[in-house]
Amino acid sequence: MSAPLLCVHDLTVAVQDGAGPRVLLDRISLDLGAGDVLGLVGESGSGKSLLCRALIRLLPSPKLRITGGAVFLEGRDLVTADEREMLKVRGGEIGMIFQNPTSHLDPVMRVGDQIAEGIRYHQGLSQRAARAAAVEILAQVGFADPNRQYNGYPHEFSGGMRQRAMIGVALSSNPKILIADEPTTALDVTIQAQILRLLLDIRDRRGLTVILISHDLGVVAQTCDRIAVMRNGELVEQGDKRSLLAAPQHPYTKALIESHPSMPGEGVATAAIAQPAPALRPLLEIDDLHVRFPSGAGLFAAGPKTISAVKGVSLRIMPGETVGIVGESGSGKSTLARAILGLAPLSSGHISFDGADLGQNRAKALQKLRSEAAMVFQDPFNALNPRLTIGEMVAEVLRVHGKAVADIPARIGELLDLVGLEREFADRKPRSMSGGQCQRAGIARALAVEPRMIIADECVAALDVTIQAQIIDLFRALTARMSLTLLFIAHDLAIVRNLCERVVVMYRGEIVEEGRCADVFARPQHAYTASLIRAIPDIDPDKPLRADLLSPSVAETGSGRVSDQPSAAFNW
Amino acid sequence: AGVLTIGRREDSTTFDPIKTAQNIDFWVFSNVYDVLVRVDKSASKLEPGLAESWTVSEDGLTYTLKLREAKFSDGSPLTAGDAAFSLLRIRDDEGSLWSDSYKVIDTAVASDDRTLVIKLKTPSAPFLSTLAMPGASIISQKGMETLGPDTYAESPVASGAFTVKEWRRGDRVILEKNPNFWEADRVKLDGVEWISVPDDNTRMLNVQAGQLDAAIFVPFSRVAELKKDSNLVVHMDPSTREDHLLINHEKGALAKKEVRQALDMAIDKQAIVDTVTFGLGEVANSFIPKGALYHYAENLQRPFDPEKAKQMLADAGASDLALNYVVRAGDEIVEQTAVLLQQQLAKAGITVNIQKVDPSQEWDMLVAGDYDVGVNYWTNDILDPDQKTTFVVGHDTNMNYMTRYKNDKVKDLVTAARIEMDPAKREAMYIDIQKMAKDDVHWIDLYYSPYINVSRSNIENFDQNPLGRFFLEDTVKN
Amino acid sequence: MHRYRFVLYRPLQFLPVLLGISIITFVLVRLIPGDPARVLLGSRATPAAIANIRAQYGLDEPLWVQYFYFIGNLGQGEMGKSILYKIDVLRLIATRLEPTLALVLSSVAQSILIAVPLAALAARHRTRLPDHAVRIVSTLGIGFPPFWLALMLIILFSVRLGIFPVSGYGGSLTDKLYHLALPSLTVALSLSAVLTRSLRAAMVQALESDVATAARARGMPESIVFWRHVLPNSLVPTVNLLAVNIGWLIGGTVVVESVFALPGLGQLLVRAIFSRDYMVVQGVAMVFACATVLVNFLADIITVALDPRVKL
Amino acid sequence: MAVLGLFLVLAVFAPFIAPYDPIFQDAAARLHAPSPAHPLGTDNFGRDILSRVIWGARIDLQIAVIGVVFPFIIGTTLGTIAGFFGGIVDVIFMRVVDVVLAFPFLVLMLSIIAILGPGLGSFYIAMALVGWVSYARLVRAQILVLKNSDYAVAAISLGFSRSRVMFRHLLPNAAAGSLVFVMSDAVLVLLNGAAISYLGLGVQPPLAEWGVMVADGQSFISTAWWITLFPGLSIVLLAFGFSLLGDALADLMGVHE
Ligand SMILES: Nc1ncnc2c1ncn2[C@@H]1O[C@H](COP(=O)(O)OP(=O)(O)OP(=O)(O)O)[C@@H](O)[C@H]1O
Ligand SMILES: Nc1ncnc2c1ncn2[C@@H]1O[C@H](COP(=O)(O)OP(=O)(O)OP(=O)(O)O)[C@@H](O)[C@H]1O
Ligand SMILES: [Mg+2]
Ligand SMILES: [Mg+2]
Ligand code: NI
Repeated sequence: MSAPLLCVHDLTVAVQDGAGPRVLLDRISLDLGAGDVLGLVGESGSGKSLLCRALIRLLPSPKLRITGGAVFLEGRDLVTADEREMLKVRGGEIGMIFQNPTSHLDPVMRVGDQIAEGIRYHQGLSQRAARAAAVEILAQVGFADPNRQYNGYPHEFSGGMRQRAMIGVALSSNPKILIADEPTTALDVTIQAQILRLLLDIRDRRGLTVILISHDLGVVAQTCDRIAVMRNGELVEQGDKRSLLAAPQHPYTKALIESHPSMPGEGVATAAIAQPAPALRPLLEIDDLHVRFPSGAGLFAAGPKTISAVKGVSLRIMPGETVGIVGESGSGKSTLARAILGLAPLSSGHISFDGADLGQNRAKALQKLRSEAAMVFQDPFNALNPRLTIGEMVAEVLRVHGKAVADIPARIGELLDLVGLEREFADRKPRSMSGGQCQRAGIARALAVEPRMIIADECVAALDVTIQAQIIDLFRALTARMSLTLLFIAHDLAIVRNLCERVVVMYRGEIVEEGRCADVFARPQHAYTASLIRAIPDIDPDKPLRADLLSPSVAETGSGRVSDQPSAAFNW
Repeated sequence: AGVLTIGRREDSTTFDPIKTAQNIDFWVFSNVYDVLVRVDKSASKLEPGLAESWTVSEDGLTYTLKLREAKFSDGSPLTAGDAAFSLLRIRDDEGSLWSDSYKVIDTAVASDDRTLVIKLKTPSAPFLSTLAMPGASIISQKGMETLGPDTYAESPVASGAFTVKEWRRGDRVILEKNPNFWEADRVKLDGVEWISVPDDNTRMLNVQAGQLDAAIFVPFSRVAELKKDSNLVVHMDPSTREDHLLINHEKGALAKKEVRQALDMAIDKQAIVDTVTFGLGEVANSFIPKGALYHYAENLQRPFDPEKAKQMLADAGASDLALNYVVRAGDEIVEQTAVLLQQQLAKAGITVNIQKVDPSQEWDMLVAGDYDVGVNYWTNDILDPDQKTTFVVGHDTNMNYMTRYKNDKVKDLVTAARIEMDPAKREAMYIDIQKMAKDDVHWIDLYYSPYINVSRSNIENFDQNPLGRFFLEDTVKN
Repeated sequence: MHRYRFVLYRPLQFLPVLLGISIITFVLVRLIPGDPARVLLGSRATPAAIANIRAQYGLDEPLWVQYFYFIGNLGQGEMGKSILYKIDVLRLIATRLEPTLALVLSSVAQSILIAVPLAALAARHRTRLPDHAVRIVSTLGIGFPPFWLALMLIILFSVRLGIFPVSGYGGSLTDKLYHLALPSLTVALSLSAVLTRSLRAAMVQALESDVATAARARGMPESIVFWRHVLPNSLVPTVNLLAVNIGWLIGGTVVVESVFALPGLGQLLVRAIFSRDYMVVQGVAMVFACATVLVNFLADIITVALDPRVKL
Repeated sequence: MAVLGLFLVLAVFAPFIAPYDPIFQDAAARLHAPSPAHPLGTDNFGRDILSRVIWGARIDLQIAVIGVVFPFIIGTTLGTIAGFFGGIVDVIFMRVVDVVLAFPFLVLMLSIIAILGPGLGSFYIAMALVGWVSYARLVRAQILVLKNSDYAVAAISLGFSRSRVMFRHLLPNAAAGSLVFVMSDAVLVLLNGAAISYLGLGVQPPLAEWGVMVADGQSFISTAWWITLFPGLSIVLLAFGFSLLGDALADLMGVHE
C-alpha cells in the first residue's frame, strides 16, 4: 500500500431534527493510498453515500452536520477548509459519480457541454479546446461516436450511456480521487460488467484512486483492492480484499458473503419442487406475439415509425409451472408481461388464458385474466398509489373481488404475514416505506386476488440479499401449496436459477433460448445466454470479470425502463 | 395665444354632424362647424350665426335667411347652396339620426349665393331653434362630394373657429385655429386639444399637476377640494340638466295619481342634493329646467312628508308597495341616488328592489316597460322647450319618455304650443303644461345641476352655455 | 420525431379555435339585451329611426345570415364597420392596437426584470430574511386592486414628485416609453408578484436538486451552479405561467388603460360592449384571441427550446 | 392561517361584531374621519366603514370560495376524463380549452353580466365558465403522466373499473397540485371582482363588498382616504391569507406551485 492520499479520521456526522441529535456516521476512520481502489459495501441505509458526501462537505441537508473528526487530503484538513478551498477540492481533486445518473445530469444541457463545463472551469481551457477535450473523454468512457453524442441530451441516452456520461462528467475536472456511488445498481449484468471494466481501465490509465460503493459484494470483489464494510453508520470491518473475503471477522460480513447468490448453494433444490401433473391444456398460450410502440416521425416524413418491443414470441405455460424470464434491460420482458395482462397494445399474435382468447373476445378474456392472474410490478414504489395506505389498497382489491366486508381486516393481516411485513404496515403509506417494504406490499396485493397465476416483474431487485432469500422462499412455498403458476422476470440469473424450473432468455424482443433451468445454465446454446452467464460478477476475486459483449451497439440501444418513456396514447 | 388642453371622459366618435346625438361629439364640433343661427351665451335668445338676418313669412311657413360672407376652412366660399345641402342632408340622408326633427322642412333652396329660402310643411315655432342645433351645422357640399362621407367625418371641411388638425382616435382631437373663420379676430387660442381621460381621478390630477389646462365633468365630490387650490378655477355654469325619477304608469298601483303623488312626497330631494351633489344642485320643480326658456319658477313643490305619503298610499290601497328600481350600472350619481331613495322610500313603507343593469340594456327595459321606477336625466339640445315637452309629455312615439303617461289635455296643449308664434301666449301654454304635468306626477323632478368644469387659473373665459356649447372662440390662455 | 414539427401543424389548429371564438362572440354579444341603434340615438330615439339604423347595419337579418356576412367579410380581410365610430373596424383597431401592445410588452419586460432577481434572491436565501421579505412583498403585490395601485403611483410619482406624466400616451417613441412607465409598472407589480412566486418555488427545487448537487460536487462555484443549471431548469413552468398571464393581460388591460388614459384596445372593447357595437366587439375579440393563441404558441416554442425533453 | 380564521370569524359573526347596520345611512355623519364612534370612519352616506368591512368579509369570502370551488370541480373532472381517454376526446377537449383560454375574459364577463344583470350570480357563472380551464389543463397534464404510472396500470390489472381508476386512484393524485393553485386562484377571483366593480358592474347596492367599496370610494381618494384604504387593505390581507394557506398546503403535500 502506497502512502495515504486521503486520511479519514474519526469522521462523525449527526443529524439534528425534532428528536435531538442522532449520529449517522460514527467515528469512521480509513486510509486511502494513491491508485487504490476501495470497495465500500454495506446494507442499504448504512451511510455509504453519506460518507462520500461528507468527504467533500456536500451533505444532503442543512440538518446534517459534521460533528467531529478530520479528513486529510494530502495533508490539508477538508473539514476545516474554507469554501474557496473546497471549490478546488470538489471536482478538481475529488470527483463524484452519483448513485442516480438520471437525476444528476442536467436534463436541459447537452451532455458534452456538461463535461466541457468542468474542463473549462478547472483547467481554464478555451471553449474550443474544452470541446475537444470533452470529445476525448466521451471516447474514453466508451461512446462509439463521441462527436455526435457530444450534442445529445441525457434523456436521449440509455441507462448505461447515462452512467458513462456521468463518469465522463466526473473525469472532466481531472480529479485524483474518484468516488463512484453504486454506479451499476440500476443496470443489468452485461452493462454492469462493461461499466466496471471501464472504471478499472480509467484507473489504470490515469492512475486514479477510486472509492467504489456497492451493496453487491460480487461487484466489489471483482474490482477492488481493499474492502470496507459498513453497517448502521459504523465501519465494521476493512481490509485487503482477499483476506477479508477469505476470513471475515464481523458477523454481518459473514452473512453478506454467505447469502451471495453466486454461491451455487441450493441449485439442486429446484428439482425437489413438486413436479406438476402433466396438464392437458396449458394455462397460458402465447402465439407469435408482436408488440409495437409508435415512436413518432420526422419533421416532414409521413406516417409514424414504430418500435418493436416484442417480436414474435411464442410461449406455453402449464398450470403450476414456474418459469423465469431473463434478458438484458430493454429486451422486452416487462412488455411481454404487460401484454399478457392486456396492458400493452397487442399488435399481432394470440394470447389465450385458460382458453379465453385475448384477441377474439377481449372484454371477456380481460375479465377472466384480471381476476385470476395478478402482476407484481417492476418498480415497487411507483406501483403503489401514494395516497392510499397499504391496508386501504389491499382492502379495495378484496372488495372489488367480492370478499365479504367483515372478512377483509383479517385477510389483510394474513396477507401481510405472508410477505413478512408487520401488521402495522396496514396503516402506512408507501412514502414512509423503504423500497423493499413497498415491494412486499405489492406482492401482498397480488396475492389478495387469490390468483392462479402471478407475473412477478423484477420483484426482488430492490431487496437486500437477506430479504431476497425470504421472498424466494415465499414463492416457493406458494407454488407448492396452492399450485400457483409463476412467471418470474429478473435480470439476476442467480435467483432464477434458484427458483425456476424453466427459463426463457429474451434478447431484443425475441426469445433466443428456452429450456429447463439446469440445462440452460449448464449448457447455454445461444451466445447471448452465454455472455449473460459470464457477466455475473463472482464473489471469488480470482474469477475475473467478463465484459465481452456482442457488440457495443447493444449496450447503447438498450434503453431504460418503461416508466422513463412517456408513452403515446395507448388505451387499455 | 397658446393651445388649450381640455380633459374629458371620452373621445369623439365622428365629425359628421348628422350621425351623432352625443354631447361628446356636439361639444367639440360646435367649435369646428358654424350654424346658421346661434344660441347666446346665457341661452336666453337666438342670435345670428352664418345667417346675418332672417325673415319669416306671415303664415310662418317661409323662412328667408340672408347669409354673410364666410369661408370654409379650405378657403372656398360658403354659399346658400351649401346651407340648403346641409339641411336637406340632415332630413334625407339615410345615416341621419335627426331626420325626424327636420321632416318639417318642405324645401330648402338657394335663391342666390347669399340667400336661403326654406319652406315648411306646417308652421313651427321652434324651427329657428332647431337651426341652431349642432346637427344642423353647415357642411361644404363640394367637400362632402369630393372627400366622401367617411373621410369627411374624420377631417371635415367646416367654417367654425377651429379646424381638425389631427384626430388620434381614442386619445385626443387636436384642433387648430381656423384662419378662414369669419370671426377669426375673436379667436385668441392657437388651438385646442380635447383629450380623453376616462378616469375622473386621473383627469382631476392632470389639471392639479398642471398637465392639462382644463377638465370637464368634475365630480360633485371633488368641487370643494379643487376650490381650495389657488391655481385652479372651478366653473359652475348653469345647465339644462334635470335628473328625474321615471315612473311606469302602467305598473299596478302606479297607475293611480295619488300613489304617484305619495311617492313624490316620500322623496327628500334636498337630501339628494346634499348627499349626491354635495349641495351643488338645486331641487327641481318642473321638467322644463331652470335657465331654460319658459321655466315656471312657481310650479308646485310637494313637501317631503313620509307620514303623509304613507297615509296616502294606505288610502289608495297600496300600503305594501314594492318597486322594481332599475339602476344604470357604472353611473355613480345614479347609483348613489338609488341607495338614498331606497332608504327614504322605506320610511314611507315602500320596498325598493334595486336592479342594476348595463346602460344600454336599461334603455331596452324602459322601452319595454320592464320597470317600475328609474332615475334618468335630460339635457336640452335646442333652446326651444318644444323638443323636450314633446318627448316627455307630448304623447309622441316614445310613450312619453317610456313613462306611459297619458293625458289628452296635455297632449293637445303641446301640439298647440308648437305652432303658436306669439311668445307671450306660448309661455302661458307652457306654464299650464308644467302645472298639469306636476299635478299628474308624470315623473318626479329631483334636481337641477350645473355643468362643473375646472381650469387652471391662467385660463380665462372658459365658458359653457346651458345647452353645453363651449365658447372657446373667447377663451384666453395667459 | 422532430421536436419542432408542431411549428408546422399547430397553426392549422388555430383555425377551428378562432372559428369557435368568432361564433361564441357573435352569439354572445347578440344575446345581450340592448340595441346599438338605440345607444346611438340616445334618449331622443324614435322607433322609425331605430328601424332605419338597424336596416343600415343589417341587424334586421336573421342571426345566421349576419354571421355568414361576417365570415364572408373576414375572408376578404374585412371586419365590417363600427356602428358607433362609423369607420372600418380594422382601421379602428389598428389605431388602438399600439398602446395596448406597448403596455403589455413593457409590463412583461418590467415584470421579468423584477421577478428574476427577486426570485433568485429569495430562493438562495430560502427561509431566511430576504426570502420572507420577497414572499410578503409579492403576496402584497398580488393583492392590491390595480386601479388603486395606479392612483397611488400617480399621486406619488406624478403629482408629488412630478417625475412621470399623470396619464396619456406620447407622440415620439421616447415620449411613449416615458408615458408608459407608470402604467406598465402598475401591471408589472402584480404580474411580477405572480412570476416571482412561481419562479422562486421552481428555483428552490432546482437548487436542492441532484443536478445542482452534482454541479457543486464538480467544484462549480455557486454562480455557475445558479446561472447555468438552476435557472434554465426552473424557467419552463414560469414561461408557461407568463404565457397564460399575458393572455389575461391582453384582454384585461382596460382598468389600467382607463386610469392612465391610454387609448388602447381594452377601453375600445368595453366601450363597444356597452354600446353594443357588435362589429367592434367581434373584431377586438378576434384580435385578442389571435394574440393569445400566438403567445401560447410562442411559449410552446420557448418551452421546447428550453427543455429538450419536451415533445409537443 | 390566522388571517383567514379572523376573516372567517368576522364573516360568520358579522351581525354581532359589527357596531352598526352596514346599510344604515346617517346623514349627520357623512364622510367622518376615523374616530372613536366610527373607528374606520364613515362613507359619503354616513355609513360606518368598519361595519361594512366586517359584513363585506361575508361576501368576499363567499366570492373567493364559490369563485374557485365550481371551476375546480368542473376543471378537475373534465381534465381527468380528457387525460384518461385521450385520443379524439382529448383533441377536442384541448381545442375547447384553447377557445376558452383565448376568449377575452372581459367580453365573456361583460356579456354575462349584461345578460343576467350585475351581481354575484353572473360573476360566479362567468368565473366558472372560464376558471375551470386552468384546473383542467393542470389535471390533464398530470393524468397523462399518471395514467401510465405503474400504480394506475396496477389498478387496471387488478380488474378495477375505469371510473374507479380515474376518480379514486388518479384524480386524488393529480389534483394535489391544483389544490395549491386554488389558493392563488382565490386571490385572482377576488381581484377580478374588484376590477368588475371598477367598471361599475359589481354587486347590487347597498350590499357591502370590498371591491365595490374601493371602487365607490375612489371619488374621495384625496379627501376621505379611509373609504378606500380599509376595504383595500382587507382585500390584500385576505389575499395574503390565501397565499399563506397555499404555501402551507404546498409544503404539506410536497408540491410546489
Ligand atoms: N437528509 C437527511 N436527513 C436525515 N437523515 C438522513 C438524510 N439523508 C440520509 N439520512 C440517513 O442517513 C443514513 C445513511 O444514508 P445513505 O444514503 O448514506 O445510505 P447508503 O448506505 O448510501 O444506502 P443505499 O445503499 O440505499 O444507497 C440513512 O439511515 C438515512 O436515513
Ligand atoms: N410505452 C412504451 N412506448 C414506447 N416504447 C416502449 C414502451 N414500453 C416499452 N417500450 C420499449 O420497449 C422495449 C422493451 O421494454 P421492456 O420494458 O419490456 O424491457 P425490459 O426487458 O422489461 O427491461 P428492464 O430489464 O429494464 O425492465 C424497450 O426498448 C422500451 O424502450
Ligand atoms: Mg446510497
Ligand atoms: Mg422491465
Ligand atoms: Ni414552500
